[in-house]
Amino acid sequence: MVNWHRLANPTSFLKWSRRVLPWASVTTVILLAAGLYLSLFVAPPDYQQGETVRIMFVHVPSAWMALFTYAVMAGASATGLIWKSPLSHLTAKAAAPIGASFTLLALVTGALWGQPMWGTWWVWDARLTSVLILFFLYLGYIALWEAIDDYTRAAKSTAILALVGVVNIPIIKFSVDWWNTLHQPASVLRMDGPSIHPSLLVPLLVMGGAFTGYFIVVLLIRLEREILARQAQVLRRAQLRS
Amino acid sequence: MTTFLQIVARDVRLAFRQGGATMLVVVFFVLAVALFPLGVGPETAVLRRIAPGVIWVAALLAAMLSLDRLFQVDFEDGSLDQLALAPLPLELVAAAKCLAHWLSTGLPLVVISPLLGVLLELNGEAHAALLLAMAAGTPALSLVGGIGAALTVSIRRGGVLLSLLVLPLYIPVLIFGTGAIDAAAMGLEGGAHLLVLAALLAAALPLAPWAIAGALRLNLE
Amino acid sequence: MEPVSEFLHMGGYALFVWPAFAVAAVVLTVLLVWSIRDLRRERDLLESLPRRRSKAQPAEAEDDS
Amino acid sequence: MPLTGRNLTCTRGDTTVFTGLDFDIAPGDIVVVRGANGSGKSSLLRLAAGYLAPTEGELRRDGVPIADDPERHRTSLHYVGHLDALKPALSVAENLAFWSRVLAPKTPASSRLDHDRTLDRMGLSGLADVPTRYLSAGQRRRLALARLIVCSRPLWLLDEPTASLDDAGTETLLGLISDHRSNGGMVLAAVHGSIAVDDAVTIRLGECRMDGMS
Repeated sequence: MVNWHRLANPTSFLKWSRRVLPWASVTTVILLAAGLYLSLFVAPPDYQQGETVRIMFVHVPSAWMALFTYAVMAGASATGLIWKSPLSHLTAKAAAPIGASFTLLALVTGALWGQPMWGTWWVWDARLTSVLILFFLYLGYIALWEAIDDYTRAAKSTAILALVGVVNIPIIKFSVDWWNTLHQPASVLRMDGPSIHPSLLVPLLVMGGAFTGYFIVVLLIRLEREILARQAQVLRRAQLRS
Repeated sequence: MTTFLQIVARDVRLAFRQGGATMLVVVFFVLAVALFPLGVGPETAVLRRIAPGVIWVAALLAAMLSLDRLFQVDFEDGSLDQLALAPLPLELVAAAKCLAHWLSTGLPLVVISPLLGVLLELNGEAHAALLLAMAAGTPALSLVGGIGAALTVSIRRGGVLLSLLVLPLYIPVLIFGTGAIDAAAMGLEGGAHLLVLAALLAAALPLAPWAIAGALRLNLE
Repeated sequence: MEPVSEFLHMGGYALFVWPAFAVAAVVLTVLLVWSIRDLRRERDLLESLPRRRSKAQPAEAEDDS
Repeated sequence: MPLTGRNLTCTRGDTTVFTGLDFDIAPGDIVVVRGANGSGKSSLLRLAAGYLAPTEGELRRDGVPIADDPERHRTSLHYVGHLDALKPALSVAENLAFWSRVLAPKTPASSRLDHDRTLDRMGLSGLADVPTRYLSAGQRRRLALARLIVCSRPLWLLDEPTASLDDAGTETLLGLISDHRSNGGMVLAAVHGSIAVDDAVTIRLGECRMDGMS
């Protein structure tokens, strides 16, 4: 039903995104309300961590979204390079700040969640350390966009960086996990153990859905901004030369 | 093949001839490591414990120092345009430049690292592991660092940005490089870590030149 | 303890649970508002630029990406 | 080894530098590109060298599109731009030897004697062991042009080759060009002002046309 080639053309994409935006916003708000209600009122406190387990409902979705956004950036960069569509590069550029915000959120909520257990604000736990490194990868990506003034060169250079980054993330994750087991007994805190009790899993998934909805809404807004900024740049250049 | 060796030979000659690049990097490496006892205190037990990490972090930073000029000099004086016309694919030109960078920066660090082991009172058995780990890890630094250098080749004073892009990618080499020395220091067998370092290098060998060539082509436009 | 204050008390962990949600709210709202403000600014900027082409043809921005 | 361009459009960054450009260069020909600053002379040369892909149109070498076999095209051309690609720390002979071995590895290693003869021809005799940093701009330009002789390639792309050359230097260059053409070589040169070549075909790059988002 959606002719993807037509969507690759920025103008028709804008018409499509302006139709989708209201629906995405409404769904996000509903999911967020449901998620908050479930997380704060319905989910039982954990027998071991008590009420602090509720922080998981913010921390875990943020960590998921941090990784998911980088995957979106890498995918958009790959399509941008292969099919030379500027819209993909702009999507990656629009997604980066969102990913960085989710990563920052994951770090802060991780520290808040760990504090009662470990007694300190920051613990070199494998997961938190990997998220911290991911944060640097985001900052590097955004900094490279700002550093190169020529748009086409910036788009392709950042695309290569995103692909190099996405190849390195599992390697970094593997080495940090190994490093963590070497220096510290397995951390007692189950950050997001697979065998979560359904009463905790449901709010988690709903919050995850809300965060994903939020990601789509902000991405569409930022993407439209990038497209307009790009068009303004082209127009300004054109006036300059005529 | 001669083209490949010609490029490596020229770059190494330039690094040693100008008397700059190589000596500066080695001196920085020794100086950076020598600062730690002054900061942390001369107790042997402490120094011995942090020696592998300190040496490796200093090695990363030393390699980083000479990276931003790896492609930028050739980009600015037009050599990159000519190298792109050589009968050697750009990927191999990139590999040659990284090899030259390792020979003029990484290798001197490997050669001097036992001296630093002594400086930080690393115990006997760990010296062999230190040499092996440095030898296995530093080439990957040049390859991965080359990607950052190629991405920032057209950016004025891109050195700081280069560090931000590349240091996170150095973390696996840092972890397993240090791990190899720690294992040997504790009398364990550090072989596994060296294997992982070799694996990282094996992965970087095809990937890095491909990414570097892609980044350089952008800047040739 | 009435249910409301007991709820706010969060089993003694109020100092951690509420800031976590607060930080989430702040970060996500700031990003949203900043993005919307950015978009509005770009729209106004684009409108202000004399659209030479729009005089010759309808305001459809010509794209050949 | 003729080079043909059909309906070439070149976009740098956001602006279209030129569009709808056709040209043909057959062996023995010289084509001169003229135009005001910023009219795309250098872009045309970099496009012909394969550094830059045309956004529209096609460039063919011996009838084969360059995109199909970029290696064959780029290893059979010389590009002399505004930059001389010389290392100040290396001596004149070292720079020349480096480029001759890198660009033409298969030809028998030309001896030091050949290089001295090349330097004599370029008016740089006796400077073989002088570090390049001590050369004047004109001398460095002559050394850069010496690359054209040490490694013989059919297509020469010259971007304002006479820049910073004195009269003697220009004379030498014209001599190189005529020898090259008589051997069936091709030359595409961007020039300012006059260049004493009577039978040159001229491409005039006019005002560049604005276009949408690239």
